Amino acid sequence: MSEQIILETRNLTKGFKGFTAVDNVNLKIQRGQIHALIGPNGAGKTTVFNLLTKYLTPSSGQILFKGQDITALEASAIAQLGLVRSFQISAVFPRLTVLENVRIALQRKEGNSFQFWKSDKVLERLNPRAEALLADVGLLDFAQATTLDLPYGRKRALELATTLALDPEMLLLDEPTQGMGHEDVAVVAALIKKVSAERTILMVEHNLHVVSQLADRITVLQRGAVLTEGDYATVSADPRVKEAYLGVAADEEVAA
Amino acid sequence: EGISDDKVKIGVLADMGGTYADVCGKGCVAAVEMAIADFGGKVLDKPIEVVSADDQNKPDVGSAVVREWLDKDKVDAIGGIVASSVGLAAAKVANEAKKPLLISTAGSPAFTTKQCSPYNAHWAYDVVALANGTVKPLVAAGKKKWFFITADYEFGHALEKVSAGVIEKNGGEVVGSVKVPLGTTDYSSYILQAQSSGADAVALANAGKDFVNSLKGASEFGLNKQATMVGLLVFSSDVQALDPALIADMRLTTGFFSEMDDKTKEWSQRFKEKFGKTPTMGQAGAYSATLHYLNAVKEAGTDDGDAVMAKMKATKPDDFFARNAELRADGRMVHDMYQVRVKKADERANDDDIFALEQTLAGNEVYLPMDAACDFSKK
Amino acid sequence: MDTILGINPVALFGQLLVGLINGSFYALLSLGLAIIFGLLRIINFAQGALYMIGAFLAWLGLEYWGLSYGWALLIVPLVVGLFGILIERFLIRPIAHEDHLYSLLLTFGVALVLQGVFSHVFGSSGKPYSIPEFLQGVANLGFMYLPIYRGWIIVVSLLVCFGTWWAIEKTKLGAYLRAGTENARLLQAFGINVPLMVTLTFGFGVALAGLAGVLAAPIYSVSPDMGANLLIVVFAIVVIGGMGSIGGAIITGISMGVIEGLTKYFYPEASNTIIFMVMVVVLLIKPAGLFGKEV
Amino acid sequence: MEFIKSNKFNIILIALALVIPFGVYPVFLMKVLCFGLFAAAFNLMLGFVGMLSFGHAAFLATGGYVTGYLMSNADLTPELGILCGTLASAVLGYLFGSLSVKREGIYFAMVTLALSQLLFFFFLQAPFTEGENGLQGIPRGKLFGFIDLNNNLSMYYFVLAVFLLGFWLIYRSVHSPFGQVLKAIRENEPRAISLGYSVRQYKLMAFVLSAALSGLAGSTKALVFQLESLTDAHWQMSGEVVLMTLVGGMGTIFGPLVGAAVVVGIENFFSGGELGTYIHIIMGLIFIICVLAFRNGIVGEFNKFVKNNF
Amino acid sequence: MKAQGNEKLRVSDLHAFYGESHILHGIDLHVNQGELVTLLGRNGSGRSTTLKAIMNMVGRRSGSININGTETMGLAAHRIAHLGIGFCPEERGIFSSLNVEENLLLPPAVRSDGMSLDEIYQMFPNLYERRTSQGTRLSGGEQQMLALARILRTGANILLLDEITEGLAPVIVKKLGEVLIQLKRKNLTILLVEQNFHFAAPIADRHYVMEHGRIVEEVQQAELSAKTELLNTLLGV
Ligand SMILES: Nc1ncnc2c1ncn2[C@@H]1O[C@H](COP(=O)(O)OP(=O)(O)OP(=O)(O)O)[C@@H](O)[C@H]1O
Ligand SMILES: Nc1ncnc2c1ncn2[C@@H]1O[C@H](COP(=O)(O)OP(=O)(O)OP(=O)(O)O)[C@@H](O)[C@H]1O
Ligand SMILES: [Mg+2]
Ligand SMILES: [Mg+2]
Repeated sequence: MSEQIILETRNLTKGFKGFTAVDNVNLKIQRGQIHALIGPNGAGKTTVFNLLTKYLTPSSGQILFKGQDITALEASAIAQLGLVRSFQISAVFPRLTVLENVRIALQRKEGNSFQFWKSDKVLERLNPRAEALLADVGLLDFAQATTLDLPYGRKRALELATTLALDPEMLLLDEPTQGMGHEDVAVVAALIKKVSAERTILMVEHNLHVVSQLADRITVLQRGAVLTEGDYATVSADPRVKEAYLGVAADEEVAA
Repeated sequence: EGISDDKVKIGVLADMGGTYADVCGKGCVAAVEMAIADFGGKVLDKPIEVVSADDQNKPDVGSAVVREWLDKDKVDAIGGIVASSVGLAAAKVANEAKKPLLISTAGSPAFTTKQCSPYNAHWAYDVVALANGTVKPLVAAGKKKWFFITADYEFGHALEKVSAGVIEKNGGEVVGSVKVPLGTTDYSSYILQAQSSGADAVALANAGKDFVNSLKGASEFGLNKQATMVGLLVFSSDVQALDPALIADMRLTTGFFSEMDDKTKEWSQRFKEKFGKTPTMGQAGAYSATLHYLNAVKEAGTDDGDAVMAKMKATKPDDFFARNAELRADGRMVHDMYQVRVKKADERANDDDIFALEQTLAGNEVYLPMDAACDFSKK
Repeated sequence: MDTILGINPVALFGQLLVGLINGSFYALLSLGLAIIFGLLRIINFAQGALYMIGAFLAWLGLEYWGLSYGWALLIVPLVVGLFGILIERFLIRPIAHEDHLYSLLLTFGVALVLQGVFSHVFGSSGKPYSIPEFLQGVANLGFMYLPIYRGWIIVVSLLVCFGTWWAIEKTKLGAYLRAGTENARLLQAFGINVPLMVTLTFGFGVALAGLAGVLAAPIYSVSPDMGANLLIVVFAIVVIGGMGSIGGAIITGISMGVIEGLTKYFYPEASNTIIFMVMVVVLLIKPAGLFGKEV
Repeated sequence: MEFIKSNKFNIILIALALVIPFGVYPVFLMKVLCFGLFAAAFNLMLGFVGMLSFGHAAFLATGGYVTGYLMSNADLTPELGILCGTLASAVLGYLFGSLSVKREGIYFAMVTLALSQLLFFFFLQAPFTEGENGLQGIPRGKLFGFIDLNNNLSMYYFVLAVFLLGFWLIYRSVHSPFGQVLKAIRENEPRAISLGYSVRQYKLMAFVLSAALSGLAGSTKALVFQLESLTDAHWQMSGEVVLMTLVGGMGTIFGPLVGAAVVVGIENFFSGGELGTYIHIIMGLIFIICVLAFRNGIVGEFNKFVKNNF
Repeated sequence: MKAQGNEKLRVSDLHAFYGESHILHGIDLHVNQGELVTLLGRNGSGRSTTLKAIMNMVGRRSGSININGTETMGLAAHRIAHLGIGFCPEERGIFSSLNVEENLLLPPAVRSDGMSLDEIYQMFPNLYERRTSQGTRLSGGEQQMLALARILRTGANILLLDEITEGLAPVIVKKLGEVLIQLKRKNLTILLVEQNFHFAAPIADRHYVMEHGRIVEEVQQAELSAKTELLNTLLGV
């Protein structure tokens, strides 16, 4: 059973000066699923994310990834273990080319990143893999473009490709469709679906349309604590969720 | 042998714009030019030229300049030399090239002791002479308990050590001392320490701005009323930077002051006409040293370093500056020094009239005796 | 003399008081830096040179224009502040949108020029300036003699420091200043004349340096390089306090003065370095400084 | 043949460097090379990691003092002396770096400045540095035990070799896998962290590299002038290296060398004779002009001109 | 009423640049009093830039912008707000050195009939609860509420709102819709940049559609159903 659980939090708690933003949260994320975290504004979703990726230190509680206690590890160490986060804002290296962006991510595993005496030509052997990843997200034609010039949606796609280059076992996505036009939302949603094969994904998302399409399982947070958990049908039928999060007429929203 | 490159070239190295600019600086260049003009502008029918450079009080700059002068510009002798640190660095280069170094304004005794060389001619003064000249009479006059406020670097340490030796030899006692980092502006803590030590004389083993600031602090806290303040190295420019009330009646030692007698007045007058400012001890020394050097070149018939130095040491310098003087084998120019008192504001006839002569000190009483290791006549 | 454990309490009190005096002086200087940094995110390297100019103006005023100390205390900061405004308007503003490192380099250049001009014109030896008559004399505190003038410095600096702190932390104007630091464009879009505010604040920060210069003239030697070395110590204080923290600059300024005073008593050789050592220790424990916010 | 073609420019430069001491005073050239290397090392931090260190004088001086002291007292050959100086600077760079790379931008500049000031006072007071006097008369020694460096010309070629080595190392590290990571960090640091790079370690590594190469420059300079003094440790030296880099063009490979040549040339020109008091004013003005009008520096502007016109 | 009837905002032939890049290529639009008009378009089409250009927050501009009868092209940025205009930026612009309440009170009132603090806290109870915490410590959604509340307080009667529903939970989005309708009733003039077409469609009077820095279509409320097809191709709805 526990084999199935890739990420687990035990009584995860974070307080800020007398205010508890995350309150005894116990999450169990199953390997291979897309798990969504939703909840009203200020419920503590981003804080949970920040705790998981060490941008914040928990006040108490434990985080286990693949059975290993990672509560005390550094941010970069956690990424190296295979738990990788993508950002709410698009996070790319603007003055590198699209290909170089992906290569930076591939390069880390090469173990040559401290080698200042070698020519950067050694990185060229990463090109085929980088190109394959770009092809996956439909960016192959832009490989030599400077990232700065890409439109927003493509930057998000690039960011995803970069993240995938790390070949993470588990991805954390914080509002992946935020600020996107409808077209791009659909593209990104499809992309997430595509990469979720053989991967676990935990995402925060306000776009219920996306959540309903993608999520295998949903945890609803409210005031720092878990309100309920289940698949979309169960959760959206819960009157407490309707009241605190969806507002009364939630169904039209989803239907849209 | 004759004159190399058909001219005699003298380089003047000094701080032209920094802390010591007023002490030597462009005035030293003017003094050297004046000496050349007085000498007739030519030696052995060959022209005499002057080059000058700003060492910015940095040993690295000074030594690089001297190196370039000797390597590239064929300079035959080097004058000026203000900060001891720069002087010692310049000496290293000049000595190796066997060129005379006419040190007019630097005070370190090292030129004729630790780092002595047959090519050094240390002219106007050194700190030992100052300490002897200033401290000894005060101890004799009853100042027995001394406190030192010392600049925390080699110069200050040396000054304190020499002076403390003089004090103890003459029956006084050092009751305390404090080492103050160079460039400190606020002396209040150190003044407080001096105050609680119960000393009746407080010696300031520092120079320039450090001296000015420490004296200001002393008067602010009333230390100057409890104890006699003693400046161990005081230039006329320092005196002029201070409110006369703070420094009046301080006794100190100098190798030259312009208002001393007719000879110094006559020369100072001429210098002032040329340069616009009253000469300092260093500038007068630069003149005196240059003149002596040129005479030696003439008599030796060459500008070769060894021959000229030998001639300089064989002949006694004698002018308005160098009185009862000789250039010893170790390179020390021993001459009369003067203990003076700083005049009060109402005693001063003009801006330059700041010192009153108290006592003339014979050179061999105040300068260190020759260090046997530096007696180049025996080598 | 009575001593306890080899410590002479009378002398120690004296040193503490002296430390307090220096500390209030540091506070005044670091306050100016902290304000300018807080608002413009630039390190004003010219602050030391402007402090020097303040002292020189006081001296020039007395020497040539018959300007008494009291008037200098009022007028010189204004003149220096005005000069600062010119610097801001014509040198800093054109590069305000560039990386802040450039403005640091720019003010570094300004400092070099100012210092160079003053030593070229006035030479580098110190100029005398006496303590004004009404502040001369010493007060006997029992354990030491406190020169009245030093007491005066404490009073003036502390008043100015805390007045400024209050204005920035507790008033609406202060809220504008803090907001302007973060997003000047938006603040301006809300209807606030940010360029004017920036200019005036810079002028004020610089005027503080001018004021410190006037206060310093009677006790320190007035010379072209008087600001340069002091400035670095003041930088260290601002770093220890946490850059951009106004209260931090004041409190740290005062406490560093005291710590330095103690060092002078117990181990004078380290008095020049103690502040930097404190800085290293503080940075090891709190990288953002004592009162700074973690970024 | 291919090699010659693609390196035409470099080969011409090196050939020029080989013959130039016959026309120009070699000590001046050596000074330019030493400062050029120093500025290039500094530029590694500023131009390629985007961090302005205002305390690089510390490394120049440490290299110089250590080499100077060992050469004077331990009878080493020059190459070993220089190696020790370089290592010492690297160690110091590690210490300073661990304290400072946690901070960014101006904060970083201030922290490095204060640390180097601490070191300055240490050098001022420590007995082995001879305080104000500096270490004087440092022997140049015999390279590998048999090439006498007292001859300015052989010293020049040695300095040139050291310079080329250092310069090559900088070029290499900028264009290496490591350099690629640095570039990424400069572009977007939080993203680099999230990709699993321990950013501080990379910055620290770059800092140590830069410190070591600055030390190399300092060590070599100490041998050239046979003197090491507090000037090298003073904060104005830290400012000067910024100026050189800025004048030449930060973030360019050749900028620092050009900048060093310009600044050293100006200093040399003004140190002679009556102009000395203008030097600070001139330097300050150059700073101001560069910042206001030529932020790309000489080489940067040149590159831009070439790019726009050809 | 002014000569132009009840027109509160008119933009004509507006061009705007960021440095070298030319972003807006001649925008013409107008908003009447009491009207709610949206700017629709894809990412990067220049909607935010249009709002910023109106506030004089971009590099270079040309053309004409008339607010409340005053030509503002030559006006300094800080003068514009005082014409009665309030701007809620896309990136929210919450100040971290101010606490929530200070943030709320920061923009100077430009007219006298703004909402009171109490009314605002009633509308956004989250803000009341967190009123003493540092502005940027709020969650993303809370910051969004703060940014909007802040300009409601100033009494501005022309509002430029950039993606105010971004990152908000569905409940709050609904509530915001109600707030906007209320504001409209109070006769406020609103120019709304919105990604969420389903939010904007029912409450807006008119829509402008932007593409590549140009206005490519103007759609009246009544024509919406007729032009669905067109909107679909333009926006990918
Ligand atoms: N650093 C902090 N200091 C103080 N309070 C904080 C801090 N970070 C977050 N909070 C508070 O914790 C609560 C949870 O914030 P969090 O950002 O996790 O919410 P969220 O669920 O992501 O909301 P949203 O959907 O609006 O992004 C909020 O009320 C916020 O004000
Ligand atoms: N500060 C800037 N500097 C340079 N270009 C910019 C800047 N801000 C925006 N742009 C460019 O201007 C164009 C229009 O941007 P704008 O933000 O107005 O778009 P938008 O329609 O609001 O889209 P979004 O959904 O991304 O907010 C885009 O191509 C963008 O890349
Ligand atoms: Mg969030
Ligand atoms: Mg936008």
